[in-house]
Amino acid sequence: MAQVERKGAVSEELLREFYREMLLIRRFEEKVEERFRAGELPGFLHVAIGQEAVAVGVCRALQDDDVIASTHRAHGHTLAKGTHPNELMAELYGKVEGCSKGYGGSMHLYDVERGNLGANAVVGGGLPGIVGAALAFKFRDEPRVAVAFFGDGATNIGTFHEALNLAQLWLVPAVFVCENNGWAESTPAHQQLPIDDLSKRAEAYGMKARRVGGQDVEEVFAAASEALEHARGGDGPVLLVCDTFRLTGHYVGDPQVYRPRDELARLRETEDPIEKLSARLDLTDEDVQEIEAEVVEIVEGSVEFAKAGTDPQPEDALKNVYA
Amino acid sequence: MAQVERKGAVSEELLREFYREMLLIRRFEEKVEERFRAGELPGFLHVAIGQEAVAVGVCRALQDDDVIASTHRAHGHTLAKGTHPNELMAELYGKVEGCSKGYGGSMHLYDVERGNLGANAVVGGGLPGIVGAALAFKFRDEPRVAVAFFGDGATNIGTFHEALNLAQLWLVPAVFVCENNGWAESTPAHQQLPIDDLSKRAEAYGMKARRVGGQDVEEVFAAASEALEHARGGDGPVLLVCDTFRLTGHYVGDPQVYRPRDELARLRETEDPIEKLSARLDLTDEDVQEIEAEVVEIVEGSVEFAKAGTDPQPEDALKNVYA
Amino acid sequence: MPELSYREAVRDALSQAMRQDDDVFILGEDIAEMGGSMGVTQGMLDEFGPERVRNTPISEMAIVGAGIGAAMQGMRPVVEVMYEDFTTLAMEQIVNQAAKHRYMSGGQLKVPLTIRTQGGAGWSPGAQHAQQLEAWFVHVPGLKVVFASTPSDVRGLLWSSIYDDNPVMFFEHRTLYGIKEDVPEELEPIPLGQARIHREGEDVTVVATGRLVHEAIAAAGEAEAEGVSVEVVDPRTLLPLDEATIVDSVKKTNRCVVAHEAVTRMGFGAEVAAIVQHQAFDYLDAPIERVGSRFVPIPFAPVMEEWVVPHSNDVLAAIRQTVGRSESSNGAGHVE
Amino acid sequence: MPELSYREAVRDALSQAMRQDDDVFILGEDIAEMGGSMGVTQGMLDEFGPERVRNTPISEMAIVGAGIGAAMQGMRPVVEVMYEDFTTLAMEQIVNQAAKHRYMSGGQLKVPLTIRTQGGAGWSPGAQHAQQLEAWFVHVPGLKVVFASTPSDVRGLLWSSIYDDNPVMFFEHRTLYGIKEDVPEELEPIPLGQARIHREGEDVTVVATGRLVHEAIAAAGEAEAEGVSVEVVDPRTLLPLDEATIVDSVKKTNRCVVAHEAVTRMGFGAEVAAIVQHQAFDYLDAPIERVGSRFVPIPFAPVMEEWVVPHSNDVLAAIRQTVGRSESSNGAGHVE
Ligand SMILES: Cc1ncc(C[n+]2csc(CCOP(=O)(O)OP(=O)(O)O)c2C)c(N)n1
Ligand SMILES: Cc1ncc(C[n+]2csc(CCOP(=O)(O)OP(=O)(O)O)c2C)c(N)n1
Ligand SMILES: [Mg+2]
Ligand SMILES: [Mg+2]
Repeated sequence: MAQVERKGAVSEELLREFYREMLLIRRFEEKVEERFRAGELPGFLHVAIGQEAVAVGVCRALQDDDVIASTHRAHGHTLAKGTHPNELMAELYGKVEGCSKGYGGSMHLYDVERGNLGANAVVGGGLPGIVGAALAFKFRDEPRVAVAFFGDGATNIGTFHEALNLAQLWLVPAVFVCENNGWAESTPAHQQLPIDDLSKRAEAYGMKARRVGGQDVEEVFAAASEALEHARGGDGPVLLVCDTFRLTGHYVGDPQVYRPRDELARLRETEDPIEKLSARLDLTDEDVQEIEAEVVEIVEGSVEFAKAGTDPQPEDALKNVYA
Repeated sequence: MAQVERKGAVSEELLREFYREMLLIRRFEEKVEERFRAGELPGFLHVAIGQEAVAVGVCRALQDDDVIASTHRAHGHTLAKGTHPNELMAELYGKVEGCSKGYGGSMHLYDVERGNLGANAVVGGGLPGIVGAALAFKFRDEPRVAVAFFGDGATNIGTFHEALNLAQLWLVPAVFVCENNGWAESTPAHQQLPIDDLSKRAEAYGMKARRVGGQDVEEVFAAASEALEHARGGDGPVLLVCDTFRLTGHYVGDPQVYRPRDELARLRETEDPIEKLSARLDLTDEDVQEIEAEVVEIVEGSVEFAKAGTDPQPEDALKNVYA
Repeated sequence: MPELSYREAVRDALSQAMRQDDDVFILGEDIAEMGGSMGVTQGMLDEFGPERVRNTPISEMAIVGAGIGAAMQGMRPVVEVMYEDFTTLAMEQIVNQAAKHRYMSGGQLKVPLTIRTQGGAGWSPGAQHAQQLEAWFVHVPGLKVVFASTPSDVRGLLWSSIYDDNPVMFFEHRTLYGIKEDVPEELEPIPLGQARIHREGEDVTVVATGRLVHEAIAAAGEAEAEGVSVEVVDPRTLLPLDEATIVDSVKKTNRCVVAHEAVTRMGFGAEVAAIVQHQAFDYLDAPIERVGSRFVPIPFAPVMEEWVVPHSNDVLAAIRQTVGRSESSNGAGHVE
Repeated sequence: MPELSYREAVRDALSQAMRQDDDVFILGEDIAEMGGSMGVTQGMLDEFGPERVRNTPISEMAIVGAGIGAAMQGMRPVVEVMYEDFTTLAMEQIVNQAAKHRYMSGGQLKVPLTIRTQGGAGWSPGAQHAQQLEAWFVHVPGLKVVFASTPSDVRGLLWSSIYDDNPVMFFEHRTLYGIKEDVPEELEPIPLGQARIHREGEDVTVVATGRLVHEAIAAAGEAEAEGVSVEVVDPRTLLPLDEATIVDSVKKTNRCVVAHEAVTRMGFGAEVAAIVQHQAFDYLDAPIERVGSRFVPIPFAPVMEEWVVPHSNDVLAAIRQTVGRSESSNGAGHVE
């Protein structure tokens, strides 16, 4: 029964929470695009519009002391893992109040207290560290799981191969979540991946793998819960491939010259994970407006918070190099 | 018919040639062990005793202008690819007459004229280069194949993953020959490989793969011929896994404390590729003695040649850094 | 004389080489449809097609290695590593393979490979997209190392790198892509190993690379207003190094500043300082000053990033420091 | 005072740390049953078991990265990279991850990781098993770099590295494993960042690291016979560097030689030379001489290998060179 409850029917209430979180990510990312256009945000920014169901589905399946490593496309994961939008936005503005105190930026979001061990601007760079974190959990007999997010493009880098091999060999409690959006920057799948089904990559390690529709948060949540249980139970790591869509450019400002003109519009129509979820929920217009208003307020608040934040002193740059 | 001839029945004559070559490698390697114990050979030496059928089976299937990249365990490949034992032995003695002119040594054997692009002392180090060589052949529409040898241990390094992925993606004429001897130095398969069947690693790239008994030279030759034909025909690369046995230590002088005491004796009994081949051949005692004598003379000659060779001048070290 | 941006100058060298020579091709991440993350190869896919303008998976080791393999077959590949921070992934192939094949083979092989990469701070990319790592490669026998600072230099040097029979690490600086310069109508190859004197002067020699060449030129202008005449030398090729031009300059000026964006500690300036103090010992009227980034990873927040990396005022301060010492103090006691 | 070999001293530091502290464990290729390619960890599997003496696949990136991840969870892993030539495979993890996590997180994380590795020429391993690459890491803010030359140093420094809260690159030299020294009964931690004066002297300071410390001591003995008194300083920690001890020594002796096995160009000696000429400019009576390997990959043939790397006679020649200059020539003209 518990089994069914956990894996199968996600309660309407929980789904509403997912909805709210996904919408928060969406509105947050839209705000990032807007503030970037306004010239307020430094750095290289990659938003997760279209991929919200993966971030939320996976992170909501985590327990509080599980840890994650994220990627250059990190805002969604970071919010879903519990960092307050204020702290995230403040980081994007380079403020002391930011989740990385202004040292990291969009591609280096950390929130160690909440189990975010860092977004990584080097593709695949965070995967071995997740194996190590999971190894520490195993050493200490802690029922914790370490989770790595990464894109389809990252499955081509040697780090991916070595990390998954090691994880399986040592049967550490790790889950590898591939956000398979069919692109690595401008490079489409067929130019970088000689296979269609990325979950097959797990066979090289005898690793348990699962491939799910990443636009369906319920499906992601269920699969992630199962993967986490497997890993937490000592049965070894899991590769979870979530097929998803990048409903935006690679980076904020990307003219996407490489992308078929109509693809984006069509996908926005058919593959929006928030629309999909909303279609399944019994949301009244009032509900929708209420959630929307709440979320927008939070996002607006985060911009205010960030702008009112403190710029580091130049000399602060000398701190935090060594412990 | 040609098909059958090529793949199926290898003529008795050809098999005798294989026998002679395998025996040459064996006697050469034994001589290397002997000369090392006598304190004559500098450097780190790894002999291929037990793995002769892979070197000969693959290299005899090559065409003359195909190229190979080898490993730290390179003597067998080098001899099988046509380098004269004199030049190989001279290299091991660090002589100007050596196949790398004394600059390379056992782990860096080159013979570019004969298509040996170099042994590599970095595990996996030669694989990407083989992809590049194959790409050049493809660019130039040359019907040549580039072949990489490597061990089971090398399938765990990122270079392997990236190289195979790239090769398949670009459908270059390359063949990846894994000499699966169950050990990486002192590390047994179960401590480094979470799967049993290494040919499965090809599935991560959708690459054609074949696993064969590497102690049976006929089987290796047939499989290699097929793989080369596939690659040469433009159908893409092949992973060829040859299960074999290291009937000796990892390096010359290795006390093998890590290896079950009786394993080696037992394997030498049951898994000697030369014994296996000889059992299949109609060799008279006279034949055997004749071949033995011939091979021993060559090997002895190579030591004489090497010892009579020229030591480089110290200042020669300044040459060949830049073209 | 057409005017080219640094970006266009790189593209022009690549394109001209590819037009005249089938053996030249380029490979790298997102260099095709997108034209590279910095837009350097924009339009080249259309002209040369996807075989020769080859998009790759994210596999820095393999793409550098594939370049090595093709180069050993006599081609002249140009690999783009998107950020020099990612050369960290390809160090094995660059250092153990590309740099050593010729030597280990006793001269049987050549590796005419060019690895283009870019980096540097500016616009807050953060610690993993802003390093300046050229010094590492200067420590590797078998490699050549180029760091071009102007459109004409980058064009002529890239050409020579492509046609050099050795592996060349070719560094571009991200903030320079937009700068413009009149360049000769015909591409003029610039031999590797030749420094460029950007500005002659009498009192101090500033040896600068990459972005700091421009900061040094600016600082020289300001110093002139203070009555100090500065000679600005850009080695352009860091390996092999045109030691003669640098040393002769210092023998004339008796003072030396070395400036680059990389962190000072163990940076290229250390090598220059070590050479200059050795070869021009008796000519030096002041310690050689080094200008570089502070010894920290590049921080994200713009105020910190800006403060960490050197600018013309830092070069100027170093110039002042060297001329601030009276000549007579040399050898006669310690002046702090 | 027990006598320990350098090899035993490393093992002793590892074992003592593992005995007192569950958070310390070691991982690397062939470190378990075989005891490491250099026999350093022999016997440790028996004492500590396969979980804490962890054999790994050939995956330099992942094993360094796994060390990073475990370190971020508060463990104190010691990763062995079999040859420093293979650090080339792990540069990304070392440089972009280990060195930067603390900084990029604004101080939220610590990475108390030690990466032990060894290298150097000797016995003809060839170009890919003999490099000395320590200089690269000195260029990376966030790392510490140690290079120990004696049994007592290696023991005390390794202990401090394990208990340092930062990632430490810990270099051992292959030819030193057999050397012996009396060491204190109780392990005495040696603080990182403290140089050791091996021998006091008046006329020349030789700053040497790794194997060259021993060559320098030998050269100092020979120089003494010639009437030249040599002070030999081993920085031991290359980053952070004990500049004061070096500079004070040169201020006393007025002459300086820097010696290491790595190639001279862009080697650690360049940094020392740059610092010394800067901080002791007015004290220097002669150019700082650098001793290092010739600028070639390490060749195989013993006669070439031997000739390429520096020995005590090279240090002695450099000492002679510095004292061969008359003091009065300084500042008064050029002496070649
Ligand atoms: C090692 C490395 N190479 C190249 C890059 C540049 N880069 C940043 S994101 C990206 C594409 C990543 O694709 P994918 O992993 O599918 O993630 P997505 O952007 O689709 O979320 C590339 C090539 C990088 N950051 N790191
Ligand atoms: C990158 C790298 N790591 C470690 C080593 C040290 N090493 C040399 S051979 C070897 C084992 C190789 O095993 P395998 O690939 O199976 O080849 P085999 O020796 O069994 O023929 C190791 C770890 C190396 N040469 N290169
Ligand atoms: Mg993607
Ligand atoms: Mg093996």
